[in-house]
Amino acid sequence: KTLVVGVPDNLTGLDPTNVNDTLSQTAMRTVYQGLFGFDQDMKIVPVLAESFEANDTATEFTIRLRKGVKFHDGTDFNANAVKISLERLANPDNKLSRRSLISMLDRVDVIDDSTVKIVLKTPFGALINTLAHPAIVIMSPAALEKYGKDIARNPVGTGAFKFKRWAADTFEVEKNEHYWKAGWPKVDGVTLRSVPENGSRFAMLQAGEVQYVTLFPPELVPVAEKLPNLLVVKRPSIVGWYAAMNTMKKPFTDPRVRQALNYAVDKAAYCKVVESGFCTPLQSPMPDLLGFFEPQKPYTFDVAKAKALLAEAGYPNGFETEIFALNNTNQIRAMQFLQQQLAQVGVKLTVTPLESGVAAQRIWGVQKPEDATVQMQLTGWSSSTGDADWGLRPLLWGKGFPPALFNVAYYKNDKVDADFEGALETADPAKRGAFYADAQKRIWEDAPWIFLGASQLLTAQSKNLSGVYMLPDRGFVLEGAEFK
Amino acid sequence: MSTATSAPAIVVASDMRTPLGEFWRRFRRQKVALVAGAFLLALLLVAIFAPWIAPYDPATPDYMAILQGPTAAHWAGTDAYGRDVFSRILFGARISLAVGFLSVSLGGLVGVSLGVISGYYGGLIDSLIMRVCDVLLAFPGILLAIGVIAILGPGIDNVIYAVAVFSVPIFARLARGSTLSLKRAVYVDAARAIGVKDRVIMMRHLLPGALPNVIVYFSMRIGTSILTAASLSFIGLGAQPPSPEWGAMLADGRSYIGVADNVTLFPGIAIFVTVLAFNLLGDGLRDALDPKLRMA
Amino acid sequence: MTAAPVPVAAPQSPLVRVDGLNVEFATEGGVFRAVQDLSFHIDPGETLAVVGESGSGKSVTSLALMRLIEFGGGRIAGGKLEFRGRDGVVRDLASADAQTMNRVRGNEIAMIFQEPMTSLNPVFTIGDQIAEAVRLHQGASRAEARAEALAMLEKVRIPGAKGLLDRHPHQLSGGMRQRVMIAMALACRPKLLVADEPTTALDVTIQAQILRLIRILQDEMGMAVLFITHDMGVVAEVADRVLVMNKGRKVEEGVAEEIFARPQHAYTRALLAAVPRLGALAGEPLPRRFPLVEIKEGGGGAFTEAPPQDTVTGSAPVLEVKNLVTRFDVRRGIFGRLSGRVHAVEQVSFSVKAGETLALVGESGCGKSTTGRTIMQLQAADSGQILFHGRDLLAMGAQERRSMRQKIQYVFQDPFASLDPRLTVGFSIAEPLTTHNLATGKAVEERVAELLRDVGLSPDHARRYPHEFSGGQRQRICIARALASEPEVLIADEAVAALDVSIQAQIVNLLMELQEKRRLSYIFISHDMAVVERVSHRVAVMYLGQIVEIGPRQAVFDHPAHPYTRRLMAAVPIADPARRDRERPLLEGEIPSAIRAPNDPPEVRALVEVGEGHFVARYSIGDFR
Amino acid sequence: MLEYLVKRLLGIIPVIFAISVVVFAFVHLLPGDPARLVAGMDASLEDVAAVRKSLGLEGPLWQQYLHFACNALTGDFGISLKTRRPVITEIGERLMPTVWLTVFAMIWATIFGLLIGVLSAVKRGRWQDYGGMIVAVSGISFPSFWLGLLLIDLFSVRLGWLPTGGYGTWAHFVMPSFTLGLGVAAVMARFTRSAFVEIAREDYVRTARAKGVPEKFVIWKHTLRNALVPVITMTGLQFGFLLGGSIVVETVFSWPGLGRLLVDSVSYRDYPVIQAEILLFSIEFILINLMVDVLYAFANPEIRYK
Ligand SMILES: Nc1ncnc2c1ncn2[C@@H]1O[C@H](COP(=O)(O)OP(=O)(O)OP(=O)(O)O)[C@@H](O)[C@H]1O
Ligand SMILES: Nc1ncnc2c1ncn2[C@@H]1O[C@H](COP(=O)(O)OP(=O)(O)OP(=O)(O)O)[C@@H](O)[C@H]1O
Ligand SMILES: [Mg+2]
Ligand SMILES: [Mg+2]
Repeated sequence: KTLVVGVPDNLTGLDPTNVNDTLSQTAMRTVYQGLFGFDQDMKIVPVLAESFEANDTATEFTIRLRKGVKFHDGTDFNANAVKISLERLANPDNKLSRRSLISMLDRVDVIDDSTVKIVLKTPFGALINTLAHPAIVIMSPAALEKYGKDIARNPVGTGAFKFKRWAADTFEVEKNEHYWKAGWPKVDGVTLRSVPENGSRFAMLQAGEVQYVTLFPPELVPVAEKLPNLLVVKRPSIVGWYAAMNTMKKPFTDPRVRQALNYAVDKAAYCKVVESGFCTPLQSPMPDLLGFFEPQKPYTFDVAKAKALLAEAGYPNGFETEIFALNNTNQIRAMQFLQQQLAQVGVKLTVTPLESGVAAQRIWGVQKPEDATVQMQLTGWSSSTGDADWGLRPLLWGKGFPPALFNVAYYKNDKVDADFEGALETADPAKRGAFYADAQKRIWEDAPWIFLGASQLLTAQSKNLSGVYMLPDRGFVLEGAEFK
Repeated sequence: MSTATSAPAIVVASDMRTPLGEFWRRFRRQKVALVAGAFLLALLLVAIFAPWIAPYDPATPDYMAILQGPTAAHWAGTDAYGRDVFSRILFGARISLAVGFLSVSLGGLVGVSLGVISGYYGGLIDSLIMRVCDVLLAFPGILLAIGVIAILGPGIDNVIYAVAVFSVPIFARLARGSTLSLKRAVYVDAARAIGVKDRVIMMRHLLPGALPNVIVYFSMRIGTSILTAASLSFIGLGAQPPSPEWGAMLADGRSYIGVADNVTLFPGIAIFVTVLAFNLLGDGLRDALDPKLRMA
Repeated sequence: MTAAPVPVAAPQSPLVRVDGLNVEFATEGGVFRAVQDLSFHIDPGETLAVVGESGSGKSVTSLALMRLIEFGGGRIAGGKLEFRGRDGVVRDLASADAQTMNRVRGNEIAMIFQEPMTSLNPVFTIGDQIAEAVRLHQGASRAEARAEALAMLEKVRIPGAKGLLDRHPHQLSGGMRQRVMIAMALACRPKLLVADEPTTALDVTIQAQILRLIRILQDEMGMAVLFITHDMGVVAEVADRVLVMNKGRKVEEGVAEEIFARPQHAYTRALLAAVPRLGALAGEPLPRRFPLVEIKEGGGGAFTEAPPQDTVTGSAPVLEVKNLVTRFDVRRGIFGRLSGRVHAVEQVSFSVKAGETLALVGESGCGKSTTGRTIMQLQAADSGQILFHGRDLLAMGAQERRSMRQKIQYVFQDPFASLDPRLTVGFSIAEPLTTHNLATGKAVEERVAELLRDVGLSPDHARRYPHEFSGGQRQRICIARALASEPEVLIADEAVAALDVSIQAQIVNLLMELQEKRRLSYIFISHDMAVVERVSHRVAVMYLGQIVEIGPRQAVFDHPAHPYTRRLMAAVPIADPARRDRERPLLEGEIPSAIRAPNDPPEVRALVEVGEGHFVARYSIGDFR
Repeated sequence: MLEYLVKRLLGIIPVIFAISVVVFAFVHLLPGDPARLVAGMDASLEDVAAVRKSLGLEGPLWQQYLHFACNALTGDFGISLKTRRPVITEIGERLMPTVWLTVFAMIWATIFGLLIGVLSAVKRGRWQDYGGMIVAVSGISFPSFWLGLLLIDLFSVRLGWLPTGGYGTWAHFVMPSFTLGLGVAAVMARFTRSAFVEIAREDYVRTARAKGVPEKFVIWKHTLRNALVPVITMTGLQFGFLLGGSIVVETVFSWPGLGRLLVDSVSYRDYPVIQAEILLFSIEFILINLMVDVLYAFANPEIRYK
């Protein structure tokens, strides 16, 4: 039996090193595997690796590989394949969009057939996390040789499924009979069908045309739960939602204003209204599933306090400002919610949903921070490496103003910057933890964002399906799928 | 009594009528259209006086009353923010009527003018205008709208422009068609023989002849444009929230089909009834304006 | 019926017996009775002509007989329509069911309609349309029906019948279409042919052909004809018996000769008096108005013959046309290659003095209207001069020419079509005034009222719409409109052709009265020789875009010098059954076309003077040499 | 006739040229940098620059246009920025589903539109007429996404008769083509009705009756055949509407068609795909209208012989 999965979007490509959407990467996880991966709780687990050791300065990592693994084309997985795959990605000439993940890679040394040593140019404490990123996969050197650039259309990996077809809106893989995990996989194949409309995806599930639906709309949960043969699974996520305020623009230059807005928004209501309750308020700038998470003292919902702070900052009657986000239902809903909440403290918010290209233009089209037209922007972020570094640095680093990175709040705090940089220079978890704890505290106090919530991931599936689960970064694992 | 035989017996109309009165007299007999017109008038009043009529503010949420079905307090229930659907429909009438009516009027005005000019002068002007219309027609309408909104930014007025732009070519074609046939009419020659200027001929003698067809299409188009606005909302480019535009309400509410049907049902009914009324009114107007029917 | 049953096959029993027919229409103002208590009969093989002015219920009667009236919103409210079918059974069609009617229609009773241009379906071929009836009623196969259609086309003497089968109606001229209609009607050899004004829209020569044709076919097939017309000349030509209708009622019925010789009813007498008779003014040089008849209530009437009218003043022409040429290019193909030219007006010269009427006569397509339209600048001239008081219109600037427009006015053939149906007639009449700023404000209204009075209407008519007037009134309105800008020359293009005889007489009289009052000059375009005789001082005969004969009316009518003029005169029906000559030779063929190859202008030579001011072409033009 | 066709085909060339310029300008006028959208939110500056270079988005616009136009003439529309597959492949995969969907929608919309229109006209002013009107108005006042979801809920989920979406057997066509065609059916019905009412007054219809043609032939042969002439023109115009309307329908019924591709590529600023697709739409539309004109000429002999 084939598992059919309903997903909201289309894949963008079949080369995980050259795509940047979670869906394509997740889909390719059926065909390709990396050295490491995540389990359900975002904990690192070895996949094609068996174990690793790092030196103290976090510049050299020795990794022992799993033996007896074969690529779909019948060739052996070995140290050489790892070397070729990693160096291919790190080579700027290949212009692969995921290169930045391991741009610090110097070289990969083959120690023996099943051992490699990864040498970095600069210390990078988060390397193992990075290696678990779905973009960093091991490809068949023979296939790379054979297909060259066309590898993007002919993926050959070590995964539980072999690539079969990708056309228009369906992606199909079939069972890999020689998979290294004996007895797996338990289904004959997997088909991903892109079904953009929420209602349609749900209908397909009810009609039995698909057995698994990701990103299930929260508002439909009560309906789905009433259906006897359906199961709704709720999982925590590392997707945090926030509304960035441009800290270089009045009135957001004043931290009191930013804090006031945080007090003005009822986070519990946010979760209830926007996410139909499937969400937890953020307790730190990053979601709690990321490593080195430290909870902070919540900004409790307190209109009086918010008003007082605003008055103190010189805005007793509030002010007018604008928020923008993408034009999908959820983000529009969230903006509307903020609009209503902030109205209570006299802040008049204009809501502007933008088409993605236009939104991107507003964010990335800015060369100098003072030219930015952003006042507030609502967005969500998930650290694709599952690590605190990528969960904070792109968004809040002083060197990360657009167009370099995604610091739309134009937030710059030298102490925080130092924390980020320090944490990257060591592989010692304790040291890194200290840096991130400090950073989280400072950011929380500076409040460059209205901290909203971490949404839960909802999936719905037929009751007779088991073994599939969603990862906190919105990826999902289909390898263990099994029908009862 | 004696009469000249050759004088044919004419039944002299008893009451003397002004053109407007005449029109009204014929229109009055279109009972269905009258009802439709009255409804639209009422709707217009509702739209204007919405702030005084509506029981609730359309934008104020009530998180204690989310997604309720119709009750005595909320006649059409509440939506996902606990806003009163009925009040939103009343307020939404403003926007939806504006979108429907203004966009089509704008498109119709430009289109009909172009069409009449094109048909009357013919030749190079005609080819030029018609080719431009071809280009506009060939360009998928919704894409044009996306473009307009992407370039001008979101907002209800831009939705109106967007919808207007792609109404133009069809109106132009309609008007051109009837102008082509009307300009051969003897009365147009008669006007020219008198020395009436081209501009006046177009305005006075050709334009009114194009109206019956235009009106039918106009009334259909109003529906289409309300829906186009809805489709734009569907892909997230419609009216700016929290505007209670009917199409946007439908688009928003579609996620609750099966959970809270009232959220989509009532705006749906509002659109349906309004479009129906426009069509019935359009039919009535057409019939009242049609000189052929007058003779009957 | 109370009478004893009529023997079914009695030879003398009528084919149709209409008894107490009432037809109603539901209108805005309530029920309108278009035909009231009408009774008549038609014997096998005879021709019954139904006459009466427009709106008298002729068409309604015929449609009721065919039971087609239901489809036009009417209702047979009472009476019997007994029809003796081929099988000898007498049926009352008034109560027949749809199936029976479908069997009768087209099969036993066939119909020809007034408008040949619109009565054929534009999307089907001629062959298909004729064959359809055959297949429906005789169960013939496709091929048989087609063969029959061809046979019928040959029977109606269309040249090149075979080629016509696969043509569409728009490719045929009016005369040809009417023949196709006849072929279609006769395809199933009906026992009764209902012909509703079959020739009204046609030229005299074509009309003569069609009338002869119906007559011949009727004799061949032994069919009865119900012939509806308002043209007494036609009646005299075809009818065995005549039924006169007025306002939906029968006024008089009788044998044709009797009716013409001794009309019993005053209405009939008035009708006959209004009929223009060719030759009425033979021997008189000047035009004269139609005699007016006063009907006294209860019958009896007085007859006043009008005096001759001498209005020509001065000797310098008001309007002079010299060597006027108007051609139309015929283009074909991708790049619009010039494939031919219509020589609509070719080297035409004439002049009109103040108070003079020049008639322009000729068959359809000979270029009369184009001449008028060119003078009006509705159509660009290729060459020539149009001199108004000696100044060339074609050489003037646009602005000046526009202002000249008010001095020359045009009255179109179709009074209904030439008024914008969406404007009140008052507005239409005022349009020339406002356009040329001849009056403003209150003065406009006064002037309109005055004009309406001048043409015999009342000022409060100004607020009505064209459709609220009768044809004659509309034509008066058009005339009022033309007079609004105080013109000196009025071009009347078939201005009375569409009107009933009685109204035609009125309008002609009105025009002449205005001429007397205002010394207007007229260019009177017409194909009706009898009317032309009444109104004109001089006549120009056109053929293929050229003037073949021009001269004083008396000279041209009494001594037509050109063969074409003679043929034209011969085709005019004579409104007197005693003088009808059914054995006149049937004219064949269509009017030759004025299209010629691009660089092949026809030969034009100077006309030869044969009498005082009487010029004739003495060279070959078209078929005439 | 042939001359006419050739003339029309030649007339297309400037229109297509104009469209190509408009499309190009339009696409580049849209705010948004494709390189950034392709590279992703968390890409670094150098990544973005690399992507931009690899996409050929450098150099002045007119050069880019010439490049695009010349390649397009040889049938090469470049590589999709998003999937890096040839645009031809991307479009090719989705062309037939969209074409079939449009054609099916058109066919049944025409049939139903004509039926309803004729019925309304024949029964003018009676309940059938108002019934027809209500059906027609429903057609233009139910947003297709709503109707689509309701249909899915009824026929797929509750009754299980039809698949919810996707492209495949005839069963897959039923709901999408219905949803898509309803609006067109409505317009067709209304226009058929008014054309029919007008034609029914013509003299030649009376002539047909006078020949003894049974009523049903009078309606379906003599009247409708003529009423088709104006309706055909409207049909051509409606195709444009269908192409636009299919975006929503394709989304709701997860139909792998061009409409969705278009929306996707617009939000991704996938220039080559947008350009190629709009060009394709335009050519399709123009050809359809050409076909319609030919049909029109066929239905209308007066034009056929000109
Ligand atoms: N469909 C109709 N509805 C209402 N009234 C009608 C209708 N058809 C004819 N009439 C009226 O019936 C009367 C008789 O009309 P009919 O057509 O028989 O006149 P006619 O004698 O044939 O005139 P004409 O010489 O102009 O053809 C007229 O007053 C006309 O207005
Ligand atoms: N606009 C035009 N384009 C081409 N040919 C034309 C045009 N107008 C008239 N003709 C042709 O010119 C010739 C003369 O036409 P015109 O209308 O002057 O004839 P007419 O004598 O007035 O005929 P009728 O008695 O039918 O009114 C005809 O062969 C006609 O087909
Ligand atoms: Mg009649
Ligand atoms: Mg003429």
